[in-house]
Amino acid sequence: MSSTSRLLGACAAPAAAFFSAFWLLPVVRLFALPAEKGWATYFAVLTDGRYLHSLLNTLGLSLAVTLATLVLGGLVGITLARQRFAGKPLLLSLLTLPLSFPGVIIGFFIILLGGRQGLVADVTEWLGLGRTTFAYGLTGLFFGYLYFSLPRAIATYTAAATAMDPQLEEAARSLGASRWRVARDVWIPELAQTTLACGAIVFATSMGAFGTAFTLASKFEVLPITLYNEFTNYANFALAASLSITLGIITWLSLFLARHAAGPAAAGA
Amino acid sequence: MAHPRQIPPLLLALTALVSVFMLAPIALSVLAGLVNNYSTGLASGLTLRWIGEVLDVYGGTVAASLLLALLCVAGSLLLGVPCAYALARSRSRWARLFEELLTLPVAVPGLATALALILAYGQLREFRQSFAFILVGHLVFTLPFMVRTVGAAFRRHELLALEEAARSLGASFGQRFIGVLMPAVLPAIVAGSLMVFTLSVGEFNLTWMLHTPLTRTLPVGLADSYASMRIEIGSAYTLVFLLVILPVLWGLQWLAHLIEKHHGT
Amino acid sequence: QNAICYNCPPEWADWASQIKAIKTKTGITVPPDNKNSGQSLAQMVAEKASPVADVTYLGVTFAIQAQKEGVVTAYKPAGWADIPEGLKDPQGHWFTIHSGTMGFMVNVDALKGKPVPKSWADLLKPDYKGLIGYLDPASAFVGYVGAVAVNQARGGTLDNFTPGIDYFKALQKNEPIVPKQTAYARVLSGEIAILLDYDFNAYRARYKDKANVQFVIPAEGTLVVPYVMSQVANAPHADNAHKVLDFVLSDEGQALWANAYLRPVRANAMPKEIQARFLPASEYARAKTVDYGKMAAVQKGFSDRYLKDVQ
Amino acid sequence: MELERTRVDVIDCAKTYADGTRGLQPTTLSIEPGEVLALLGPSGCGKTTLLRLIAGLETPDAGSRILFGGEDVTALAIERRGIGMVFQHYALFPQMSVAANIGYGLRIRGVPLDEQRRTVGELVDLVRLGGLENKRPAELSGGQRQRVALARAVAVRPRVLLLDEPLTALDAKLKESLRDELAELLRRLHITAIHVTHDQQEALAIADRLAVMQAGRIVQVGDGETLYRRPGHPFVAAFLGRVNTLKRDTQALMRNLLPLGGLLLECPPARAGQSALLVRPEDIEIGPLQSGAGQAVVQRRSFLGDRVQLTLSLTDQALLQAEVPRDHPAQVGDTVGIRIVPERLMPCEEAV
Amino acid sequence: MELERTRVDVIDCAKTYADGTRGLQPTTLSIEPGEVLALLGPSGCGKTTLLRLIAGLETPDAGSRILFGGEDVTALAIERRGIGMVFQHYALFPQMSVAANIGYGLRIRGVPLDEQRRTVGELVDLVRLGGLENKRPAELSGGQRQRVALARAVAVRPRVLLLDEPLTALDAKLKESLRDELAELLRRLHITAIHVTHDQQEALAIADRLAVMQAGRIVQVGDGETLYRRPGHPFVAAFLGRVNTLKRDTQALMRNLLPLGGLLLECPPARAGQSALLVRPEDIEIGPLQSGAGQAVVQRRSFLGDRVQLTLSLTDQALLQAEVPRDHPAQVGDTVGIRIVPERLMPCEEAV
Ligand SMILES: Nc1ncnc2c1ncn2[C@@H]1O[C@H](COP(=O)(O)OP(=O)(O)OP(=O)(O)O)[C@@H](O)[C@H]1O
Ligand SMILES: Nc1ncnc2c1ncn2[C@@H]1O[C@H](COP(=O)(O)OP(=O)(O)OP(=O)(O)O)[C@@H](O)[C@H]1O
Ligand SMILES: [Mg+2]
Ligand SMILES: [Mg+2]
Repeated sequence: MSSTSRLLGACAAPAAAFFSAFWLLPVVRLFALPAEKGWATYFAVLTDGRYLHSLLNTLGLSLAVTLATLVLGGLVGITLARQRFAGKPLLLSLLTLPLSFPGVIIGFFIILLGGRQGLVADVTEWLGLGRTTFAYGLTGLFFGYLYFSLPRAIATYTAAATAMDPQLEEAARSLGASRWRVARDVWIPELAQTTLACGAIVFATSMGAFGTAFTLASKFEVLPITLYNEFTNYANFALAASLSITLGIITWLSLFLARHAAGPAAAGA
Repeated sequence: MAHPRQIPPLLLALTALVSVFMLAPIALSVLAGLVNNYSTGLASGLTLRWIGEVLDVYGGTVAASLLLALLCVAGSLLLGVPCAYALARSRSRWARLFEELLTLPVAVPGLATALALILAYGQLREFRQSFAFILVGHLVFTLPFMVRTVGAAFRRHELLALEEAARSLGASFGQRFIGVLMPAVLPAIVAGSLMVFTLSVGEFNLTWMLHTPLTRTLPVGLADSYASMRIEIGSAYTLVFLLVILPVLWGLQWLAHLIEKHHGT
Repeated sequence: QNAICYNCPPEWADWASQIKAIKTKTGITVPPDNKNSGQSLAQMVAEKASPVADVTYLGVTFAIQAQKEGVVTAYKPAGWADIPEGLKDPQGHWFTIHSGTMGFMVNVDALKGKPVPKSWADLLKPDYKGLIGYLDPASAFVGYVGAVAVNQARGGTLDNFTPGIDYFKALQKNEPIVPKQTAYARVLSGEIAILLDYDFNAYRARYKDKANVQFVIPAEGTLVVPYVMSQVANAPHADNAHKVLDFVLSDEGQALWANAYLRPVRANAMPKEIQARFLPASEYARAKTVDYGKMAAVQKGFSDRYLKDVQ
Repeated sequence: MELERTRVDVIDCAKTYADGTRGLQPTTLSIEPGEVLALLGPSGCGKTTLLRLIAGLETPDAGSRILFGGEDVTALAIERRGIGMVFQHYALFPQMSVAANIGYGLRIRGVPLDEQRRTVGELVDLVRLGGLENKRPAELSGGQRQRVALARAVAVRPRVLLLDEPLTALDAKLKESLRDELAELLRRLHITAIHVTHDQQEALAIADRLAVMQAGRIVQVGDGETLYRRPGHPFVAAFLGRVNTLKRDTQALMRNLLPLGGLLLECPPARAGQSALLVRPEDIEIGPLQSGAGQAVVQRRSFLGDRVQLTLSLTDQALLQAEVPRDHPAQVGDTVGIRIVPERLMPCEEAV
Repeated sequence: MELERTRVDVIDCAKTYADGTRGLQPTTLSIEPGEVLALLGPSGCGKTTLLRLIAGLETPDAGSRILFGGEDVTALAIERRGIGMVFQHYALFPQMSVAANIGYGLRIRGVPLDEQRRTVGELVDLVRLGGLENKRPAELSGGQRQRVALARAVAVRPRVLLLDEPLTALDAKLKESLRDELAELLRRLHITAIHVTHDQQEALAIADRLAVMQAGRIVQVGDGETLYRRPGHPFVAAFLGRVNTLKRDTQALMRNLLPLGGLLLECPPARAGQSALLVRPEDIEIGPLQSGAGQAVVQRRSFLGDRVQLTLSLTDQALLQAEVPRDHPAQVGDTVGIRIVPERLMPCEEAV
């Protein structure tokens, strides 16, 4: 059946050619770049304290965001799946709207919320607590990342919880399980795959997020910003390439895990 | 005494809180784009002045972004749909490897992809200074989404049977691809296009590096305005972004819904 | 007809008016560009093989570096002779178009009744927590100028940045906002109450945008710095580049700078009524110059130290 | 295992769903202690609705009452009704082993560990799953899963056992053998049980009594033989097995005769005035053409293994299906004699 | 519709899948022109594999040959084999109307429009879908879909019609009525057809001949009655219907007798030397206890509608299942006489 494989080859050829020319070759070149400055450049992220610090910052922040997103997204997603009320489709569609926002907008939103003239500052001043601002620090980044991760988690959990077999819960209840036991013995195991897949994607997105951090111009340096600074402010291409490699490997690994551990739940992510 | 269990009020409160967190900034920014002075708030009166100013300074970016996104959808359809078919049907190891490679641009930071493109093709001046350079970057980034979405549809069991049915009735490859497969994966194609469109319109990481002062897109303009303009202008610009993307989003969603209903799958 | 200028942000130094004037007088469109000096330099280095930009506008030290990197070329525009020695590269790789004085641009309303700070030392007071902003000293020229200014004011020299670094360390307690690009609009909106910035931006805010903004020359002293322009080497539109450079040094161009409260490099261009809006000369007496060549030479060392110690 | 035997009374129970669908019309039904009752009916007739009302998974309309052994449980949540339930797809907890699944209800109740272990062991033996205690549900066959689900439901010594189509998910061959096994087990447990199914063979094999439902109502309740032989309603007749419809014209009707291949069969007085009658394929006797028999021609002969199905054409009736033993000599094209014992004729209109 | 009648020869056909699974052992099989052959067997036995080889959807191992009317089609792609195929889930084109689905093959062939319309109209009538021409598949019931799939497959006047479990997706009641309808239709079309199923009732009702498969091999080919009554293999016996296994000890074996409730039944010489024998439930006769009959006790009596199933315990055999007519008087606890016509005993070991 070589005619079949020839046909399939012809179908894939344009995409393969385009992809090789405009991604594979340039990136292979980029990955060779740090070698020009010596092999140690590849490990700069581990050997230079500043980069290491930035990497650890990013990892910590991403993990915290992932955790918070899963907990909040899971609770809200389940609630939305189970609660019936008028306007639910509208609310769901509004809640998932931010999926299509660029990171810069989300940075701006955080400024609107937590900047010096932000909503939170107004509220805390009115409460007599002084103007509280959080936009430009770690908190700002955390909320920014949370803002763009939540829609995905809410959508995923709502879908997963809606698709869940209600009989499992009914079975547990018929055996006398309390609310907590149902959550522990039915919901959590049933949603484990979704959680893994969603968590990996949220983590990967947070690791690579640039626009939000860029807009907030936070003092709290994350790896994409470090990378960007190396490139644009200091024209240090080899180092920028080396940092890209590190970041790429981490995000690819977590996405790979999401796809292979959780299968179809992560498709189209 | 309703037996189907009630949601605890705590969860409802949390849901409301999260909804406020998600929706308040959108409302705030819409409001801020329409008032005369943000710090005085609504009391300063409503105005379209800021939107006018945005269109004045950044009007070009809106058209550029829309055009870019449409071209990106077209390109990823032309390249991606046949490729998705090939990957879905092929059982060779090369196909699996290519599929994995194809998803890498999603994982590798956009900055790195952009850096690589600049280093590789930056000296082609005409190319570098045209929107085509950005388009190429967007295509590389969005192609995996299209391939993955449509590929999943091609892989569906029913579709294999549909194709075999068409073959048993004597349809050639072209006839069954156009007449049977394409209509059957249409919902996935619409979903993929929607995804590619929104990704391209909102793309910032790559574009920020790839753009030149002459080739600015909407998110680049947004970043600019946030960094250096009044908060009202930034908000008005955000409002313009919403006005641009919402109709397209909802339109395509409606279309997908319609097709789904029409096919009754 | 385009001439691409790196670092011509409309919200800075009234490039908006200048760009409009260039368009009407020469027919050349200069698209707005929001990079800072450091970013412009890096981009030019990255694009050295095939430049995108035709001209660039830089803080003087970056121009000196750009010359070293070979990304700018020599051009002597009309009016070259009027530029004082020391404010231009003898071959014409860069030349000053205007200068500014570093100080505090203060949005008095945003202080909400707190006193306007008068000195570098004032800024360290807890009163000003969350109110201060400065541009990244490791990247933006204006940031570096501020750093050099405070370093000199607190007893340091170009060979000894320790007082400056210590100052920034101390300033972190007040949780400053550190943008990478010009933040003029954020001061106007009150997002940043006190920004380390030039006099011209403060005057523009006060007189043109009618904001309650004051400019403060700190009691311990400050710095005057020239801003320069260059033609990019292998510029794609070299002819247009020349026209732009000629225009910014023309009487008309220089008058525009003066109207925007920038001290034009050609001294005859400053009108009386504009001069009257500046702070009195006695205040400006505290503004010093430095050896800009040396300032450029030690910049990398400072940046590294700042990144390591302050961030 | 000693299980309680509870009487269940459903009194004027009705269910209207939120969208206005009337899932169950007001229904009254009693199940005797220890009895196995089958709810039988076509898809959408309300079987599951009734079962879930008894379980406490749905709230009935106002005025409905459900009693377990005389105690009103209408307002009690499912957790406290003391029922055991077996679901169509078993709803086993996928992450737990067979033993953990069976012991789940006991763990919930905080039963001491060694008693848990003893009960689980007893049940594992009862449903013959010895050796599989540590497997997970995904590693079991359909029949084994079904037995785990049953053991899990009875482990908590429920007052009433509810089964919603517990055999539907199995393939035909397995279903047949598990049907007998389930019947056997229910009889051994001697527990009050309600079994939902749409398969009449299954209902006949398992239940003591059948309640046949149609469009939200119970049409007839009784034991299998009664329903099969003396259905009170043509729907019940057709649902419990194949039937042929026989017509008669006004003349025959007036004389209470039935035309059958030229013969005029005299019908029992009870059938008088009914213009159409029903007869089951196995009640049509096919023999040699002789007096006292109608005349029919064999159109088709299908060998079905244990019996042969004949399609017969008669001059005065539509095509009839008859089932004869497999060694029957009739061949396609043969002209044969046809006889029906008049007592086997069933009414085609609703008996009032 | 006039359809071609083509003979199909499968010669030494085998299939090894890419992963090494032997989907089909070398197989030789002929289907006569106009014959309906059923491929019958349990899941995974290779039925679909054989069908797909004939269709041209899989490439057979080297050395295999497939002939359609004497023409070697082994190397021909499915598009040019001239087959019609009906798939398990019908594979109807969802976006096309019923008429467009049926006419698809004709459109592909560029048949003139009015001829297309005529043929489609004819087929719509044939499968009784009049009035539904403009509906979409999603709006049809399972049975209607199945008929559209059939019409679509025969519209192109295929040489051979291939059906892969076309009734499996339907529910039990519908399946039974469609089974007869499909049998009728195939006979009317008189086309060479191969029908894959795992349901013996379906195979018996539809096919002229059955090929029973097991583990990639055809075990026996023949018409239904032969396979049911004289299975060449215990697997065939068990697959086509229920069987009881009867054991005999060495002594009985030596004298070719079978112990049956105290009686020693004399077996036909053909059964000599076989230590276990099979008998179908309906071949066990139950009557009053009398001489010439063994003795058995009724353990369980299940009323199954058209017949009654008795579970019998004997002193010298394991529990036996017998099926008797529904009016049989035996009750649980009765001691009854049991008889088996010796010719009805079937071998339990493979006949060589
Ligand atoms: N949650 C619900 N909301 C609205 N209508 C419902 C709901 N559940 C069932 N119904 C409707 O109530 C009627 C009875 O449904 P029920 O599930 O009791 O039928 P069933 O006899 O169990 O059918 P099946 O054999 O298909 O399981 C049906 O018309 C069904 O559509
Ligand atoms: N594409 C394939 N690759 C590898 N093995 C296969 C493939 N298709 C089928 N098999 C294997 O070949 C054997 C025969 O499969 P086949 O599908 O022909 O069985 P079947 O009789 O049709 O079963 P069913 O009744 O379940 O449809 C099985 O062991 C199956 O696992
Ligand atoms: Mg039901
Ligand atoms: Mg199969």
